[in-house]
Amino acid sequence: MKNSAARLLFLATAMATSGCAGVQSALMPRGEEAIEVDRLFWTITGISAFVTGLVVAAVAVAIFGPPRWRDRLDKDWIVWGGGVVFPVVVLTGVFIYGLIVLRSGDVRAREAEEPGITVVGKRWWWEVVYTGPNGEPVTTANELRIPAGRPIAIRLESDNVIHSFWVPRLAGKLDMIPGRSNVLTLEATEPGLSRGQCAEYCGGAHALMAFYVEVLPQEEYDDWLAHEASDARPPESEQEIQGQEVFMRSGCGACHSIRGTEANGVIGPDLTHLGSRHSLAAAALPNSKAAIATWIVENQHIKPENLMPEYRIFEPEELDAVAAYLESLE
Amino acid sequence: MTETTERKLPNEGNRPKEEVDELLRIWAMPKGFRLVTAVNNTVIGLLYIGAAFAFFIAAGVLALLMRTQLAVPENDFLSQDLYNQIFTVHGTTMMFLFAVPAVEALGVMLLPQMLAARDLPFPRLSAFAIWAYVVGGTVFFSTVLYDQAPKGGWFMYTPLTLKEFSPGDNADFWLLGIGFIEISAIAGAIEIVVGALRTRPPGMSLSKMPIFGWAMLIFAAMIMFAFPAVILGTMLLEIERSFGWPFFTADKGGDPVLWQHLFWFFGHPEVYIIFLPAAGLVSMIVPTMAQRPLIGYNLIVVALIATGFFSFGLWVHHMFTTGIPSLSLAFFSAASMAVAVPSGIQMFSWIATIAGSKGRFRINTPSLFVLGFIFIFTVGGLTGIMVALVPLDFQVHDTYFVVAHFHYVLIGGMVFPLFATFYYWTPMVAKRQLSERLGRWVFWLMFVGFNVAFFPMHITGLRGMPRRVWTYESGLGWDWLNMISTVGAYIFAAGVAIFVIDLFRNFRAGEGGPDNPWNAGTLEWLPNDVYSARSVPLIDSREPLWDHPTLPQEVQEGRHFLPNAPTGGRETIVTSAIEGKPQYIIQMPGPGWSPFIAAVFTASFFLLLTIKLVIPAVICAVIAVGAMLYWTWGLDPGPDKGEVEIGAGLKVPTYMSGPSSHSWWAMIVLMLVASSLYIAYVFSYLYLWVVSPEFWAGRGSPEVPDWLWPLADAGLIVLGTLCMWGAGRLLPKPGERRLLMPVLNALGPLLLTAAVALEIYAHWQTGLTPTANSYGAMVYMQSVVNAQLALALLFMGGFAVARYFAARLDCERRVSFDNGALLYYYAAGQALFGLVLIHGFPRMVI
Amino acid sequence: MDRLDELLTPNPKPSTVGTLVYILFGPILWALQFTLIYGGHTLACSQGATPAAGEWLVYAASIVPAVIVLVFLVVQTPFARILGLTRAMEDRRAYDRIAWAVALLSEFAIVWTGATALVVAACTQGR
Amino acid sequence: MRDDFDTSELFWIVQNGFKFTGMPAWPGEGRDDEVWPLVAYLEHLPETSPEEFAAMTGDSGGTFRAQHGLDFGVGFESSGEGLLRYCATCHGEAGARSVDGLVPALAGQNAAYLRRSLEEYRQNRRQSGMMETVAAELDTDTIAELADHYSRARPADQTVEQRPDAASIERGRAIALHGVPTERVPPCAACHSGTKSDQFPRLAGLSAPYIEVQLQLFHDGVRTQSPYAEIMHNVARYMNREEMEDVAAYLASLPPGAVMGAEDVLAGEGR
Repeated sequence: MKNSAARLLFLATAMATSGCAGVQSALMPRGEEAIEVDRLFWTITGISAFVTGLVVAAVAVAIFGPPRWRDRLDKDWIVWGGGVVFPVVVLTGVFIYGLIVLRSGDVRAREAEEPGITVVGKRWWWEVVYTGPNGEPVTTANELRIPAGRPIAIRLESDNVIHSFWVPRLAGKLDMIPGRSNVLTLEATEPGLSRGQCAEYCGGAHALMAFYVEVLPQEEYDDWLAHEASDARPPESEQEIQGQEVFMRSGCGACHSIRGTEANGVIGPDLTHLGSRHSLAAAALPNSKAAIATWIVENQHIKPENLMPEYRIFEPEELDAVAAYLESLE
Repeated sequence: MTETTERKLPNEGNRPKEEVDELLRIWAMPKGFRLVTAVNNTVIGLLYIGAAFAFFIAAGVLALLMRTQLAVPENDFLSQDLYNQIFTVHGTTMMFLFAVPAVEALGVMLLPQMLAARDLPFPRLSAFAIWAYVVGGTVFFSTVLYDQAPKGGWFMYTPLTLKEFSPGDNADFWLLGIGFIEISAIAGAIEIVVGALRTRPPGMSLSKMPIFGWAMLIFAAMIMFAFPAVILGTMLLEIERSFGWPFFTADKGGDPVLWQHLFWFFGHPEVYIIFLPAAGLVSMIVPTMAQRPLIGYNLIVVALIATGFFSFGLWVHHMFTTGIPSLSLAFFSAASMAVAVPSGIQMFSWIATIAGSKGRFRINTPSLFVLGFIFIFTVGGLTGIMVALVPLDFQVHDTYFVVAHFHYVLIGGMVFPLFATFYYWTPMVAKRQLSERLGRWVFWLMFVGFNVAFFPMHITGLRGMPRRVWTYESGLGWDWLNMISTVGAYIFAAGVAIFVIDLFRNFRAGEGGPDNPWNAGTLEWLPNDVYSARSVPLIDSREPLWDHPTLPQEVQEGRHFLPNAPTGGRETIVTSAIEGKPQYIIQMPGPGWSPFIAAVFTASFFLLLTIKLVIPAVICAVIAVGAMLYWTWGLDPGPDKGEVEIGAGLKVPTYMSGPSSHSWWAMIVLMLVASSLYIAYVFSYLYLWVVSPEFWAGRGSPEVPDWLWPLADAGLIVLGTLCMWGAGRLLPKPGERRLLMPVLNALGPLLLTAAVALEIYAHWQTGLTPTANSYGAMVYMQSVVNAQLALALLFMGGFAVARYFAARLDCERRVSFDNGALLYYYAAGQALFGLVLIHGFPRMVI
Repeated sequence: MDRLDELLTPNPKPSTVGTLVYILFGPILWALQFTLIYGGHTLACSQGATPAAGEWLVYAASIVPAVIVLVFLVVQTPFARILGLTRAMEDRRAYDRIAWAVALLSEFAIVWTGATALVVAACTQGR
Repeated sequence: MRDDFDTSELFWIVQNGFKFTGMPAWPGEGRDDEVWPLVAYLEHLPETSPEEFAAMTGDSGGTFRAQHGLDFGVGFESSGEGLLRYCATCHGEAGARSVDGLVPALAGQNAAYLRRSLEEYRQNRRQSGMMETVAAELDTDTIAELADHYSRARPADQTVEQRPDAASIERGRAIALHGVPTERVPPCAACHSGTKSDQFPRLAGLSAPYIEVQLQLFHDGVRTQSPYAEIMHNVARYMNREEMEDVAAYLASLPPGAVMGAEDVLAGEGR
């Protein structure tokens, strides 16, 4: 038992000192709900450590303690006191604290605006629909941007299996259930990047269904949204022009949309501003020209069972051009 | 340990030696391949626990494969598809094929010994349950070897497991495997409820029962109420997969969350179903090691009862993130708090008992495992309180934090006590003890390995790692935590491996070990043989072996009750449920092929049906039913043997019918199971109405049939009930004939069947179809539920009629009839209620 | 009296079901309350009840069983008599104590569950 | 023969070949749809007179192969006539209709697609017991010339004999032009409209049975061995039988060479 106590201590220090890798860590909160839960967590962790210590100490005394101490433990009242009174008092406190945190979520939800953002869970990616500056729907995918400092309501839906939307640094998770529409309020405290991931097992490539959330200052957010609502940037270089031509004639538009072109498919992710995103394929790959090309021809190896077929029909130069074109879509 | 005082014993003077030979002959264990015909609880129990442990090892190997895959980020040791299959099979096997059967096995093995009963009241039912479990479990587990395993997770959430997203038979294999566990769990529950309440030794009132008896009683009661929900759930899921009745499809008014409710209404109590018996075992081991009675026996009983109840108020805490209103979540959070208190009671009761040991508490392998359990379970319980706090659960739900939590609770709460049990009770069933030296190695490796493997997972989860992922990206802060967990898993496995080696080296089943090596106070440590204790002791305290050191000798000399076999066959004493006063003798069947054949062919039937070989399946079903009929034909022996003396001049009957009989009690238990299933159905009906009222009759569906239809239906049911009542009144005296009786007895079930058919037709003629929407599916599902009972009653009716003509049914020898009649009255009540619900509710809400 | 004589002496038999109900009295009321408020709250909200109505439903459904269990905790004996426990039955005191302590735990559970409505608003998803 | 084997045994023999007799297995793996008609034919054979047989095969005595110039090393130039006649036994003369609905008409088809198809048959990457044996005999140049020939041929105006149900055509048109996004079925026109990559076949005017069979093969994963087929497999796997029939009906109703969707205006006016 001594061993594990030492290990606990070691792990706790290690956890506190190692840092940077917290882009998906609930212990490095950047949102109101996450911060409140973090506080709740550390409080109850403290209580738990105390209780564990108490139990270990009591067992140690019961076995090894001097007879006088052991006699004190050998009583009915220990069972009543330790087993009934103490838990009831502690649990009542902890329970009320939990309810208060729960209520503050309700308060935040009331302050949030009507949902302007809908996230739809797909297999295995995220469709994100914003309400544009003129009230029109603006579709994008696999990345969420929200303004900092105010509660934002996000509608969560699914048209296939159950997924769960989770950005640990901002708030707890909420499921996306076919036939239902759940609303989650996010209130980010400061600008910055967070990673989120599907938390409900959704079959196949569940492990590779992640996304980034970029929190922006309000003005930057407004600018970004206006840009996002605009049509795709037309190709400029010769390679980009060739890439667009290959893209269009090869039927990519059957599933993907690039606003401002004839590609208007709705089955796969919208690619209008693909080049400006942090990642590809629901955070399965970093976003780069090379990665785009690899994805097109080898996606079933990178993300098995994903619903896009591998497009191994291009000449190397065509593939390069398509990748260049897609990367240029900022 | 009080001084022995002279007391009156049921039998004074010496008993003839032939009695022992007679007992040995009657209870002889079948040899060789005939071992599969054995029905005795010690043999069956050992086989049962062995099978469960084998599944533990097998599923543990899968766990090691997963830990190997996750040791480093972006690993490709296992493919995505295989990993998804493996974690599904690991979870399903550990929960359904290891944990529940293992504790049930301990119940079957230890309970009769602790109650000094010769056997449990329904030995063949136990045999059937275990064989169905072994065959079904093996088939289920082996699917992972040929890439056919289910991959929807052990919780099988819809719609992922519907045909659209899970084509192929994989998911059906899950449903198949679970079907067997449902059958064997219910069979076991019947056995244990009736066993704990009715086969206690004379004088052992309810409040003198060993704590393990209480734990098993509550365990069995929980199975009665929890399992039916998942039975209904699996029925709905299989019907939707096979026939497209949309219970879970949102577009047609179903709801995927309905599955979650049904699954977790079973799934959460399930955790306590596993934990309570283990806690009961600890409550048996601790007093022995402390050499003093348990402090707070009453409070531990309180804790067991309270846990049993409150655990039914927790199921939504697996669904905190589904978007249910926050006040509803708060209710479940409150119940989760309530369930924590009883655990505290038990914990401090054990600590106080340990403290009260005269001299020092004995530290040996069993007690080390108990101490390990206390530490691990405390940590698991505390993280349990964390996940019970709704907002905290929003963060940690479905992450590795939860994986850590429930392994602390389940491995800590069940596997450690189980290992303590292995070391503690081995002398009772084996020729010698397991190695104490290796045992310490086993403990320390398991304890250290466990904590190294699972403690870091708390942090992994908090750092954002979700569950059920086959790979993860490097650099998210999970890399070295996962590596540590993997190392820990291998250390843990090394401990288990040493245990297996020890088992092979030292474990030899059979009699001959020391009788009471730990100097324990309870009856399982009486000298015993295949027939259990020679005579059934008279009980006046909770630790009879401590209070009466001469008891083993008295029992061995046959100076207590039933020192012989007065009916010439297997038998045991039945006592009253509360006070433990002797009532009668049960005559029990001996070894036979029928339970084995029935089980194997039942398993084959379901298996062949799953892979859609219909004709062989039907053949298997016929054989299985035949074997069951053969088996039941030999029961209900009748009062021919008259009354016998069991000691102290007490003469008791050898046959009982009516409310005092054990078969009546078993039927009541079965009715409670049926009614739980029906309540789960009513819940589902109302639930889907709340979710999608727009599909209900008169809105999205045709109007309900005219009033005349349900009235006619109710008429048939009432008429059938009168037939059964009349048949009961007309049971002839032995040797006489009353032809009206079998006519009425056959007519009753036929009328009920007709009523079910009429109900189906009534809805069909309105144009309602079961595939159209959730309303239609639910309306016809009601008839499916009733038809099950009607089918069972047709068999029972036919059986009773056959027995009438074979002159095996009369107004004294009447149990075959009574069982059918009891079930009939229940079924009639359920069907009448169903008419009110199906025809009345839509009219009410329009 | 010797144990054996005690066992063989016919006494008025306590009611089996009654004894079980007596022991389980508290939890049964908790189960009723829990079903009532969970089902009632869900149903009321789905039928468009106001949050205030939902909360009052919870209070009402909690106070009644809480009071009944409280009465049980204070005076157990009449309950025992009604449920058919006999004065002379074996270990009557043990059953009384078990029933009392289980009822106490149930009282906590009822109060905890009912008190949630004091803090959390009814009928909203609250996220 | 009919006395020795029943239908299912015949099927098995044709599908798997006959060991030690030199009879090979059916080359088109997974093409049970090809095997069944042959079995039917074999069952019918004992009742067929030599004259009927000759009429059916167009064989008047000499070796079938030599007559049609189908020999190793024989270039298109020298035997072009014969080879084309051989193709025509199934596909019909260029510009005419094929002899059976299960066989596609080739006139006006994209040359690149035809070339690729024959190459795939030759390399056992597309399954057909009929076409694989034929393509095995062709060299790259011949394939190119054949493809060129057919792509330049003007498709005859094929009137559909049996007018399929107009509602079915309308449903098929919706699928072809807009897909069924909720079921993950993309629109056919995105690739096959006739204006896209010439690697994609033109589908307008192809017979309905042919399209249905090919969709089914894609659906069942029989046609997946080329990168193109893989893509099409991913489309067809989400289609049900009825959708395939509707799409086939719509495509068959179009005049050969038409651009899919271009009839929009016409159809709109008609209504």
